[in-house]
Amino acid sequence: MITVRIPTPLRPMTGGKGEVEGTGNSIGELIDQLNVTHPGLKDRICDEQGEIRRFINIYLNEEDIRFLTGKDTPVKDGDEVSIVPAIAGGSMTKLRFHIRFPEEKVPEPIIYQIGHEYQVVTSIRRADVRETTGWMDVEFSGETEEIERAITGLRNKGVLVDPIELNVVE
Amino acid sequence: MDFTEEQIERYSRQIILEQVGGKGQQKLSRAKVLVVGAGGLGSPITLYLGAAGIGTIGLIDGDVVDLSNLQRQVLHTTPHVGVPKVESGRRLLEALNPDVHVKTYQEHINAENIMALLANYDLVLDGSDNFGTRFLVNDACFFAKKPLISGSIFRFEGQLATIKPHEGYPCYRCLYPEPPPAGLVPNCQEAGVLGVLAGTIGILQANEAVKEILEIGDTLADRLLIYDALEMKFRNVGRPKDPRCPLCSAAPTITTLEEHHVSCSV
Amino acid sequence: MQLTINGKPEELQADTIMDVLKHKDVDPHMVAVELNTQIVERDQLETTNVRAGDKIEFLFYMGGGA
Amino acid sequence: MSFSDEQITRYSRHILLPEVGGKGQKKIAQAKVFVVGAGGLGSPVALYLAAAGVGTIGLIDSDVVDRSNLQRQVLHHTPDVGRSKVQSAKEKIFLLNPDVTVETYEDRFTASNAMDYIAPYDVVIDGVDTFPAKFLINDACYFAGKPLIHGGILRFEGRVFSIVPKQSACYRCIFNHPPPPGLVPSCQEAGIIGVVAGIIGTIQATEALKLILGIGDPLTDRILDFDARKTVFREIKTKRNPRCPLCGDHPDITELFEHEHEACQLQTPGAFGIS
Repeated sequence: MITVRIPTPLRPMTGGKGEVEGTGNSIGELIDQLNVTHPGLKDRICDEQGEIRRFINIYLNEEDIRFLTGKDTPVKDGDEVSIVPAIAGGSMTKLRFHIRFPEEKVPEPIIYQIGHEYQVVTSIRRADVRETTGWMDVEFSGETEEIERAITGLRNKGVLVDPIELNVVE
Repeated sequence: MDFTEEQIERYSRQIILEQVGGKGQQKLSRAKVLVVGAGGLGSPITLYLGAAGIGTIGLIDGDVVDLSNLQRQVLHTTPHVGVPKVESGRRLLEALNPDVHVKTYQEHINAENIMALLANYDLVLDGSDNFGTRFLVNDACFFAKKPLISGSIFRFEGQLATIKPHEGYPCYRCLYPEPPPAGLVPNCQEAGVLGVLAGTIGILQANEAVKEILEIGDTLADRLLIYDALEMKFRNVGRPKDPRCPLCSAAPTITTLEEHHVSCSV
Repeated sequence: MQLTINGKPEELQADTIMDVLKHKDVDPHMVAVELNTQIVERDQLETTNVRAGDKIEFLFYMGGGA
Repeated sequence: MSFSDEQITRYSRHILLPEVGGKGQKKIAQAKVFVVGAGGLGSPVALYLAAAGVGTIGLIDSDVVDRSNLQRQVLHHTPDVGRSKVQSAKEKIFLLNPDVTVETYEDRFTASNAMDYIAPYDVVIDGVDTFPAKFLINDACYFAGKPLIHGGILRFEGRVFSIVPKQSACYRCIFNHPPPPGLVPSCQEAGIIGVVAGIIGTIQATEALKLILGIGDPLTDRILDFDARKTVFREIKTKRNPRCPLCGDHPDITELFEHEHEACQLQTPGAFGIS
């Protein structure tokens, strides 16, 4: 068995685990095998041509495989492989949406509910809510995928959601 | 350079160290360091370098203090929400240690202003929060032949390296040749960071800066330190010079400063 | 024989932990000694034998904080 | 307990971490952490725990701020020289985060008051600079059953590990008792590089937050030693010592006591050739 260290950004594919085990005779085989046990992992590590992405480094026992024989670098039982992507800092996405409420939804604290149901922070930038109609410009911060889930959740509650601008990255 | 009695008292705990001494304290007092970003990493970097008596600290950041910064950016305080970060930082550093000359630049660092800025400093610490700036600072430091201490954080994980290609060591592009393309950038797809992680990585950057200035110890010039705060494990991986590096190899493809604009696509 | 001392492999001749301490010029009162993750009591340093492959850690006192 | 909009914004970077979330932030807001010593280790510990929104931080220290502290004790500023450390610390914490309740005790931590002081708290952090105090904190936490985050620093080196009484190795499992007086520089005479205090202190704060949140692998039964000159962290695995005088099978320590304090004198820095 080969021990593979998974960095934080790829842990959603390993059920949150920071260390998984894999098999194979080379780094390339190991990645293919890992993709069977943890679907989606290979797409994050390799590009469309199957080459390791340039902002991800793989280390075999602390040595960068780019300076060994790349994906063909042989591996054996007991080896430790680390996947180390470039990390930039502690940033996150901010997205703004224009939200319109149908009459029957106006009395409900929908934005509050969304903030509690999903891992997003909501910030109301502009709003006009009256007895029978209402709209708000709301900024969502959080992971892109979680924001998307929150937006789907909003639409399922019967409100109309339109993006205001593509995105704002802090 | 003469120290006053007050200064000798202030720095006594480090002057007493054989590897520092009066001579080392003079080196610290004469050093000029530029800190890119007055945020999560910039806060502990400047606090500890300021306390140690670094002569000149340049602080560049175009942002104002936001309430969501205060979970980790301990250089700023609640009454300073809305105040430019460099201004808030300057006030605190001057209260901490009036010996330190704090120079502030309330602007975003870019390809136009970076070379002129670097000319005034001996050493650069990168505490920026995006890949565009990170690669720009690396390239500019290479052209200006200035040592760079690079730190980055993400959720529970941190990375740290000393970059000195002008002394024969690898640069940041030897490690990662180019920034990730839009849409695949971890920093855009995920969010959140353990506040205190910024503290540990930033202070480790300050430690490397102190060692560079004092010319003591083993540096991180040929390795990358990786920290996992959840597991509480520190690991080193080797960081060789890339003979095909687009920047610092014998046949570079990057010969002038270029700016990468890395953004997220939805 | 080969021992691992503070994480580094070292080649030295020693029968007991005390021999190792003497070889490394460490005053036994300044350290706690760990042999293969088990603390060795100070009164047993001279009677605890070491064997090839043993892992020994010296933990020096570190009392500061303020 | 629910958070205001301002608090949600303030803690958003934590709330957005799946390992923390709103539930975890509530645990942090309800937690009570006792920090013994408002100095080199206590400064970063208090700053980062306060920034994180720890509900109550207890700080005990009988000292006033000395100019020679400012090189590393970043909670205190130059105008604070001569003022009570806990007061100075309380003011800085309030400016950083008014959500945090700071309980200050301008007192020495002794065998007669230790149990009363730590009783209301969930986690204890060692930020003291003498061996007798380090052993006293260890023993008190054992008797009170409180988790302790130990920290120690000397010159360019630092050490940190966590202790869960009766479950993981305690300080006495490793070091039975303090070193003979005069052998190991225990106080300021040896010098300290400021960043070491910062690094060890922030790791202590990280361990405290992990304990409060119940996430990650705690630094129990392993000791983390840091060498700032090499920037190397060494992990030493350990386990409970059956012969430990405190938590072993046949303990001889059954009540709190204080080891004798040794006199501590700083050599005058003037002797170090400063021109």
